[in-house]
Amino acid sequence: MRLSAANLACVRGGRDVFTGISFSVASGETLAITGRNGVGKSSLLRIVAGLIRITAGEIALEGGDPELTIAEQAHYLGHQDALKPALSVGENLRFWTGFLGGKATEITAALEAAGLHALADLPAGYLSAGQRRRLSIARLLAVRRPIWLLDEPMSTLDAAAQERLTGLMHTHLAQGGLILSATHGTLGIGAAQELRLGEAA
Amino acid sequence: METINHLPFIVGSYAAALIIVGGLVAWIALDFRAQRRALADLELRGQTRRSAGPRQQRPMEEVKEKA
Amino acid sequence: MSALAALLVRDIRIGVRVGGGALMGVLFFLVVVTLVPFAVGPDLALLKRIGPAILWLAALLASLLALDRLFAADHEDGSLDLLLMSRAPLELVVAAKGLAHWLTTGLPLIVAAPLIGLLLNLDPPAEAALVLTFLAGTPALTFIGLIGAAISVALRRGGLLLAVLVLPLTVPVLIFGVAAANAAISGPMPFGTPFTILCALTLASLVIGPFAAAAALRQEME
Amino acid sequence: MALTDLANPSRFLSFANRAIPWLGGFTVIVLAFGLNQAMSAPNDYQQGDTVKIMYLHVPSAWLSMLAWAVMSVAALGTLVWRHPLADVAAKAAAPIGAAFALLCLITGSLWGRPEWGTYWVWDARLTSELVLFLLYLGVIALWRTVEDPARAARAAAILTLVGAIDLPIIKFSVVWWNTLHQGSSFGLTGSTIYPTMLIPLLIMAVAFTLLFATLHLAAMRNEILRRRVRTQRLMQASTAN
Repeated sequence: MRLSAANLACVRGGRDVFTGISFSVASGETLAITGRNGVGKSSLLRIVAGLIRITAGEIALEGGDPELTIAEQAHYLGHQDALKPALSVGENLRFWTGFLGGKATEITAALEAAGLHALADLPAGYLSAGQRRRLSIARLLAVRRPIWLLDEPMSTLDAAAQERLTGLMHTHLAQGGLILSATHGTLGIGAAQELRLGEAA
Repeated sequence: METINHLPFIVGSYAAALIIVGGLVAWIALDFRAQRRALADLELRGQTRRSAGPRQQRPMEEVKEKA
Repeated sequence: MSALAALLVRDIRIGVRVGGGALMGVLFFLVVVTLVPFAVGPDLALLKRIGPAILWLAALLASLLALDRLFAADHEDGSLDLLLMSRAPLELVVAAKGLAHWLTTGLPLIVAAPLIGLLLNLDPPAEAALVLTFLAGTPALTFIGLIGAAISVALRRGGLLLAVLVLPLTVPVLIFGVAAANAAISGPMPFGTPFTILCALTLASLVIGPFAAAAALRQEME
Repeated sequence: MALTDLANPSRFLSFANRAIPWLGGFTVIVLAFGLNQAMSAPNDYQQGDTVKIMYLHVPSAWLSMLAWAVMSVAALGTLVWRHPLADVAAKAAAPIGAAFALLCLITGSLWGRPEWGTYWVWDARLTSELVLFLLYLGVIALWRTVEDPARAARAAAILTLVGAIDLPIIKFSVVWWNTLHQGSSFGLTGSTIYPTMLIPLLIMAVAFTLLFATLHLAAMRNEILRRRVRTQRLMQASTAN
């Protein structure tokens, strides 16, 4: 599987955020998107996720399911956690697993991997920011999708949870997945391509 | 003749009182049971959590070994 | 299909949990209806005559009340992004949310309507006719409201804008809902004519609402 | 046990655990006696045997006002002393008050039907009871909307006190509005109450007050337990890392 983009441009509110961006990521590879605030790291991920229309250029996926769009084969982990405080931790994950077409049997394992198994019956509103983030990440584990689009995945996570996420990302890559991640710091993944936005391309 | 006419309303009133007061009592009793069960459940969990404290660390250690 | 069922169950759950708005609509409905006699006077004959109109107006306002959070809440917590990326068609996703909203706010109104009708001195045939028109007409209110909720999703004063946008669109539903209820009570028109038109309006809105709302959501995300 | 000891939730719980069975039993006895007296009381010569409904209607009306009074005192406790037990008392009283206001409305309309020929008349007394019922529903809705009980308590306390001030004004306005529209105004208890009816009525009022005390105590106990569950869960979330 190979996800590639050629000459992407993004115009938001009449302003050119970026132009002429190209990249190519294959199964087992990671693309780290870096750059100052406001250079369009999030916008680039949202373009790939189909949440922003492409102004110019194109994105193509080779080796994916031809019946599905790229967005339908991707997980998007944005700044918000997409959780409902009134529902329990388990109910939140069960909903997204059901909605995204995963198997209900994966839920327990996903909660365990996120370290939230003991909290399954608590309302999600009781969780700390880091715990909410981990619950959001558990969604990526409960439902298999080859493409992970992660927007600052390490933010709000403590050192232990960051390490755990790095491990999960390694597993995903080993299973033939690919990752696009916007990041400020390092992802802790050895061989990552870096796409630096905001500098002369 | 008036007496027979009024009876349904009197019975209705007392039935309404029975339903509303009975409903209140049932709601309070069920709520009491639910809260007590939730507390007992939490206590049980609290004990297992304390004894399983070290086990929770394990997944992170595995990750460390891999990395 | 199971994706839509999961969404339906989730939205209903959120509606009836603590902090959910399911019963707020009924309460609003009750308060509005109670206020009318204070304004027009306790003349039972008059109240009986304008009863269906009062109940319909109150139901219209009550079913719009909770709509502004329908997409806005999902937009604020990021759920909407994932709903937009769904493998299920967005139109059906929107329709599932609309159905959940109607089940948690529209249906309680229909259950409460006969009780509140008693306050306005409506007799059993009038109550039955009213419930029937509510059953046929309130889905239209919700599904027309979907459009406004989708258009105002990311706006700060979304709730007010929603009401201003949607209320004019609901005029036909109000006309034929009240006409059908009145026809059943006092004539001279047969009940069937306005009621059939009301049903047609609802069916049309069940189709137009999700399509327009989905289009609005897609535009909003640009 | 001193009254101040009850301010401690744990002591209050053990007090409630011991008191509820006794209070409940006593309530049942007085209620049975009151019902017996009410049934054997003579009928009113004007209203016939529908006057039997009075033995439910009037005590319900009394309780619906008593519950608001309890909530108002508790509201002062919440706002002035910031005492959690006052929050609990206020929250527990609201559904009970609402239930008795509803019972008052239902019995009132069932009583009115033979008198007026319709279930509902915008009679001053019934109408102010309806407004009171709506206020109760508003308070309950407020408690249900705010997740944090301490914040909900302060908001509900303010609403309760405003309601307590506004209730007499509402009552006055409704009576004025009602007399303005002469013609549809009927009195429910127009005839004077004879001692033969007054004594059963008083016994029923005492029985209902006891019923309120029992239910309120039990509902407060539930609320304290609910808060314990909540704090323990919050602790669980914060220690689980």
